[in-house]
Amino acid sequence: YAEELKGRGASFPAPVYKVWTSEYYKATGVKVNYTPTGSGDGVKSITKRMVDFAGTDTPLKQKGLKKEKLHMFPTVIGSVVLAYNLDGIKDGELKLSRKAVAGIFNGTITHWDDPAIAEHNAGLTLPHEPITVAVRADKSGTTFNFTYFLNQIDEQIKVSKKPTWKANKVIAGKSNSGVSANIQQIKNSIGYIEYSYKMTLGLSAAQVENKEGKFINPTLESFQDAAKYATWSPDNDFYAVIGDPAGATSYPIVAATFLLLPEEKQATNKLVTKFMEWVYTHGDAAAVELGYVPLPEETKDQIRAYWEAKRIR
Amino acid sequence: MTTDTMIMEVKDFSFTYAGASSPSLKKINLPIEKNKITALIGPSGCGKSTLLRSMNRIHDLYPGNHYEGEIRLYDGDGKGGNILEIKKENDFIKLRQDVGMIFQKPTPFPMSIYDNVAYGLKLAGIKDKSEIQGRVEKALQDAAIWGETKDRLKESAMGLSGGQQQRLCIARAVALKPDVLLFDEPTSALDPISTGAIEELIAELKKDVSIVIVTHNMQQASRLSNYTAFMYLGDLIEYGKTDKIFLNPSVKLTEDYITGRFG
Amino acid sequence: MTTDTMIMEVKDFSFTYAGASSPSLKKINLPIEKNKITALIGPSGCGKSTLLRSMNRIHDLYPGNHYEGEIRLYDGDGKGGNILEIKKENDFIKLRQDVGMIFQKPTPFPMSIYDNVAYGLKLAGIKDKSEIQGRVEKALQDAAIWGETKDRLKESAMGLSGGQQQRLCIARAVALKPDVLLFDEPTSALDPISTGAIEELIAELKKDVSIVIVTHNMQQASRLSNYTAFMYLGDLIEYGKTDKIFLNPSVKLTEDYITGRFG
Amino acid sequence: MNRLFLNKAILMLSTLSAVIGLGFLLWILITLSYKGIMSLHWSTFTNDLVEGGIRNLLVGQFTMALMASAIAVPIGMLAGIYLREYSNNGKLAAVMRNLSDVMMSAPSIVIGVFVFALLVDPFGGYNGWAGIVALAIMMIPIIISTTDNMLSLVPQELREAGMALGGSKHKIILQIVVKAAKVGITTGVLLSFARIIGETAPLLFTSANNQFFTMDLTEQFPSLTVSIYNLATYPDEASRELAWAASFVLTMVVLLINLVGRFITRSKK
Amino acid sequence: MGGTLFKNFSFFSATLSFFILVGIFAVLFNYAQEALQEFGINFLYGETWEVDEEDEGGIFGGWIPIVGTLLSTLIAMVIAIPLAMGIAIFLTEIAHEKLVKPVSIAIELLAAIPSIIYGMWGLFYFAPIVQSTVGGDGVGLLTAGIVLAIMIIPFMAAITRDAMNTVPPVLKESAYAMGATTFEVVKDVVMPYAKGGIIGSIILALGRALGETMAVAFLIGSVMSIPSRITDPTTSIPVLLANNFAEAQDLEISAMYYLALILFVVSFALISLAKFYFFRKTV
Ligand SMILES: Nc1ncnc2c1ncn2[C@@H]1O[C@H](COP(=O)(O)OP(=O)(O)OP(=O)(O)O)[C@@H](O)[C@H]1O
Ligand SMILES: Nc1ncnc2c1ncn2[C@@H]1O[C@H](COP(=O)(O)OP(=O)(O)OP(=O)(O)O)[C@@H](O)[C@H]1O
Ligand SMILES: [Mg+2]
Ligand SMILES: [Mg+2]
Repeated sequence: YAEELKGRGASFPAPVYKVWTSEYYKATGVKVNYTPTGSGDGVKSITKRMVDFAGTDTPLKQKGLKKEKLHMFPTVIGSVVLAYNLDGIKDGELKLSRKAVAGIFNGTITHWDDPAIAEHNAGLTLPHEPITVAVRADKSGTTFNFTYFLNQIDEQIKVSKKPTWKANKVIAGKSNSGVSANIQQIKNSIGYIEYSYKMTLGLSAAQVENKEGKFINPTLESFQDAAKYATWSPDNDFYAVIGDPAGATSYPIVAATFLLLPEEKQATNKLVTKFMEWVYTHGDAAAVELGYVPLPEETKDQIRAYWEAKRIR
Repeated sequence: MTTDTMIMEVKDFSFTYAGASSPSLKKINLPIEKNKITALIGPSGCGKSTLLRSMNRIHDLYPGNHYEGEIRLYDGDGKGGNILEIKKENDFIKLRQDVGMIFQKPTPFPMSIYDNVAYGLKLAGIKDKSEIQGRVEKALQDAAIWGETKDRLKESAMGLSGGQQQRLCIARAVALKPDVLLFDEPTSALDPISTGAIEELIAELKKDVSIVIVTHNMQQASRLSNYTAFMYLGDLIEYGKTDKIFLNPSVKLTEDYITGRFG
Repeated sequence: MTTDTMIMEVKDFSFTYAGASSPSLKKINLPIEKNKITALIGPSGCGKSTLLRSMNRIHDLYPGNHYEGEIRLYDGDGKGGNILEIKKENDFIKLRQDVGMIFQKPTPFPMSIYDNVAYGLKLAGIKDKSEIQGRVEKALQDAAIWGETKDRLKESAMGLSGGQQQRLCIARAVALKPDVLLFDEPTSALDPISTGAIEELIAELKKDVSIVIVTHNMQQASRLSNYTAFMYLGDLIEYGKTDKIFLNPSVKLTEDYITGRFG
Repeated sequence: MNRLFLNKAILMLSTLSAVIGLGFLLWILITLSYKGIMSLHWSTFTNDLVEGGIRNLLVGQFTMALMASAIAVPIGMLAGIYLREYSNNGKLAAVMRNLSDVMMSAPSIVIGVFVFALLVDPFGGYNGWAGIVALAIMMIPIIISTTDNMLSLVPQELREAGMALGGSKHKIILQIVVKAAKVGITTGVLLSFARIIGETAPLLFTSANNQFFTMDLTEQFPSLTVSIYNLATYPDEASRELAWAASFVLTMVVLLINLVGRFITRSKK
Repeated sequence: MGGTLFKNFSFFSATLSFFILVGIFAVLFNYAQEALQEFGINFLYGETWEVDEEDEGGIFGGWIPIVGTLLSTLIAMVIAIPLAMGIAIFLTEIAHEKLVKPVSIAIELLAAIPSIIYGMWGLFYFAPIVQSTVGGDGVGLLTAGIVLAIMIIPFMAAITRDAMNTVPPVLKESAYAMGATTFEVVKDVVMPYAKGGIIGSIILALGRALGETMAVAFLIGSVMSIPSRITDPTTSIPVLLANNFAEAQDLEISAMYYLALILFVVSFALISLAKFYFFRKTV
């Protein structure tokens, strides 16, 4: 009997999960089969007990966890970048103010040369072309975290895993990879994707204005700076939305991603935590390489204690 | 014509195809003489095949046909059962082994030459290998095709020529030692030489079995048969010795047909 | 037999089907007399249809066939072009309007009775409605089917009986006022009564056109035709006045065939 | 002349359509072969998806297609035999035949949804069996119709000849009629196999996918097609290359089976 | 008795199609209940598809995917019908004998290529061409329609050719014998004679296009919006199902089953219509 763990869900951490599972398989021979189908699918799969664990970028509130009899804890922190496809404008050159980001996604800004964009990009020649907004076709934690950020700027935009976008020209793709592919293919497009997709694909991403009015490039450092502001507590199963943090050097759109475990599946839960234990001790390097921010050591210890408490270690 | 010279007898026989509004055969009366050849002639659609196919009830492959009257099959003692009363599968199988049939187009089965002939024997319940082998050989000899096939018995029967296939089908029927053999235009798809061979074979076979043959070829009917029945639009118009029918028919319609005035 | 009594003339004509290794017709010589009926007889596969179908080059629908020799079609002045030299589409269309054809199975087009006959006229470029109407009526009368169809000209031709359909096809061909009509076993799929009607019609038609007819029915050939050609294995064995061929053939093979010794 | 010109024009357009059709075939096959071959390595065949190969996917796809055939072929053939040999071509047979044809054209995604409701939802997880059943449902009507058609080509005289020798009906069907139709039925089975092995939609919500090698049909089961769907939308080069490689292999498999099917029919006739 | 047993097994197998079809209908109908009760027939023209993340409900309407399905199919048919007819005419009336076989095989091979391959090829090779020539984003209604057309053309051409081949050669010959040109023979004899089969092939292809998932999923854009231009992205029923069925819950998944039911019923009706045409022809 070869041990195999089944998981489905968030595509946001999929690149790093892929490396982790494959390295874990090489190291221990244990198969962890994670299918990145989106957080929505992950939550549904675990509530229906179709999988051993699920990934989600949208943390569940305690009420929901109780109702569905689930445990939850974070695995890694990632960030959402605004990637674009504009001729002649290189990576990091485009600066987007908070107003501009909200305007693009709520449909009030329809063309690239809109004054709201142009005012901070004096040196760039922005085309008079309509903006194609690349979004997710599926329910997604990435979307949840991104709309959380948008909601801080414009209350009209609801925090949702799959909102109805008001932008003029919308193109949808399945999972982070689908959105990235669309941005790659379509000229004059912009979309929100997880940072590692931007890196591996060499897409261009914008500097985004943070809470303190600074334009921040998406880099590992600016993510780490942002992650410092997150507060976790095992008492509410680590529920936290860490987007739009304080700090002058923090990149504004960061998010943690979580695992959900079914309370009653003691045996497989122990296998999952064993895997996660391996990840917490051996997986940081891989995460950093892909542009994720590993959890701080004290958070990891809190999680270990949480496992002990739930007797799933 | 007394009962003991007859092998079969068709009495007041009518036949209606499933779904047809009018009968295709109407009150047919016809004796089939033992060890003689009876020819059925008539224009296309007159019911020759229908009558022939009633004689071993091959019609029953398709449901819903309607029979009336009697067709008796006599055994050695001159006693005869009405084959139209047969209901049980076993009796059907027996009937068809007693009354064999050869079709217009040769119908070799998709198997070897040997198996084609052996197949009927196996169906008849013969298990003994050497008996089967003996009877296959005998049948192929009787059907005058042994010479051409003895070296290729294991080959597929599809490889034979049309005429050879037809003789193989005759061998297959003969192997079962039937009392009657029914031929439905057995040479109309064949070339002149094969036709000659089959005609010779049929003439030869009548030593052992009684034969009914449907043909469109007047010359064939007159050359081959002892008795001839002329049919028209589902009626049997005239029956008699072949010479009589061809040289001096009593009915004008028969004469018109034989002299080619129609058909 | 001089040129001016002939409408067509086949000279040293050989024909090989595409891909066939040997010719199906070998050096055929045959005159087609004007306003006469010429019958082509012979056993199956001897090449009757092949010859007939060469006479309006309907073969050319299928590529790769090989012709040799000449087939001349004479006009009123006794001048004749070799139809085998035709290359242009226009000339083909003209040829087929001059030399009509009727097939074994009736081939009504999937349209109304009226349109079936009018179709050829429209193809021939006749636009005038009343002229078309007149010629359709005339053709239907000539083909002895006017009475049966005049009240249902707008109905589909598929609803006619086999014999009626065949006469409709003849009407269709006649409407084009052809010089020659080719019939390939026009009655072999029909019942005796329809056969009689068609035979009568053909006899009538020869007043206006010259006719070549392929038939398997010896009686039909002898009843109907003025000249008969007997073919065997791609050769033309004997040609002559019909009486002569049937009563006193010069070649043994012809006699054997006519008396039904084979075929 | 006007009508001759019209004729020429239409014939040219028809020829042009054929050229366009063939042009697309070539275009698709050439890009597929080029991208596929460039992306193929020996290790593509020896590694599982988790290590960047398609070994487990190939095995999984074939396993499901073969198991589906094992279900569909006997059922489909028996049904075809019933329709052609026993039903007497009555009203009931006509209805059954039409239903089977309707089923053949049912959208494959709907079949996927149906099997999800039947075999995934109640049993708490995507599994290989569900994929197999979905494929079998797609295959059954195809087998029914080929069997039915091929049996209809067997000359009626052959059945009558068997009957005239004293055979009982089922013996004649099994020993003569089916045998005579063997080549056609085999080809039909091959072609329908080729058809289901390229299916994606019925597998999406049934067997889902698996990165690892497995033979456990109660688990999510690996398949080429679903993986292509996932991989193709991945933006990284490695995934896309693997998708091309997998597509190339899949297409070759499908075309090969088709050609073999054709070859059998031709060499036997 | 072996015979009876065999016959019964055969009969049972033959009835299976019926049970599967009824089963599909019953299951879809049953799972769609919630949405059926909530939205009823209004579902067909509702334009909103919004999950209410608080109370497991939401507002769902099928109008956009229904329109997307119909439009992509329409575009596909408009392109495919003339081309498929042309190919069939080429194969039956024009092509040299030596060409017929290889071209037919090529066309049938094209029909055998898995649809996901069309999708991939379309996304990476065809969509950019559409974008640079017609404009738009490459993916969208037009691209999906064209690739769908390329996919159904071989299928339609093959059936149409078969139907045209059923025209007895003598019938064509007799038209030629009256002096008709090839086009006239096709128009006046072949087409009317093979009408049933040709219409049947069109409807079957239509059914295929309606239900096609993979080729369209890559290409239609997957956006829940009504396209205002032909190059705009939208979505279709199969694509919506492929993308979102797995993750949907509660009322939303019920709405998905409702969509599946609609697709199933429409294709059932279409195919029945096609059968009716075939049936009239063959009886
Ligand atoms: N299966 C059938 N169902 C209904 N009617 C049939 C069937 N078979 C034949 N008939 C009709 O029965 C009549 C007699 O047909 P039969 O085949 O016996 O003629 P035949 O004399 O053998 O003709 P042929 O010389 O053409 O073989 C014909 O009118 C025919 O149309
Ligand atoms: N399309 C073809 N291709 C190759 N050979 C052919 C073709 N059509 C006929 N033949 C051959 O040409 C020869 C003459 O055939 P044809 O059809 O002219 O004979 P027929 O005298 O009309 O016979 P029947 O009386 O059976 O109609 C035969 O050997 C036949 O096999
Ligand atoms: Mg008969
Ligand atoms: Mg002929």
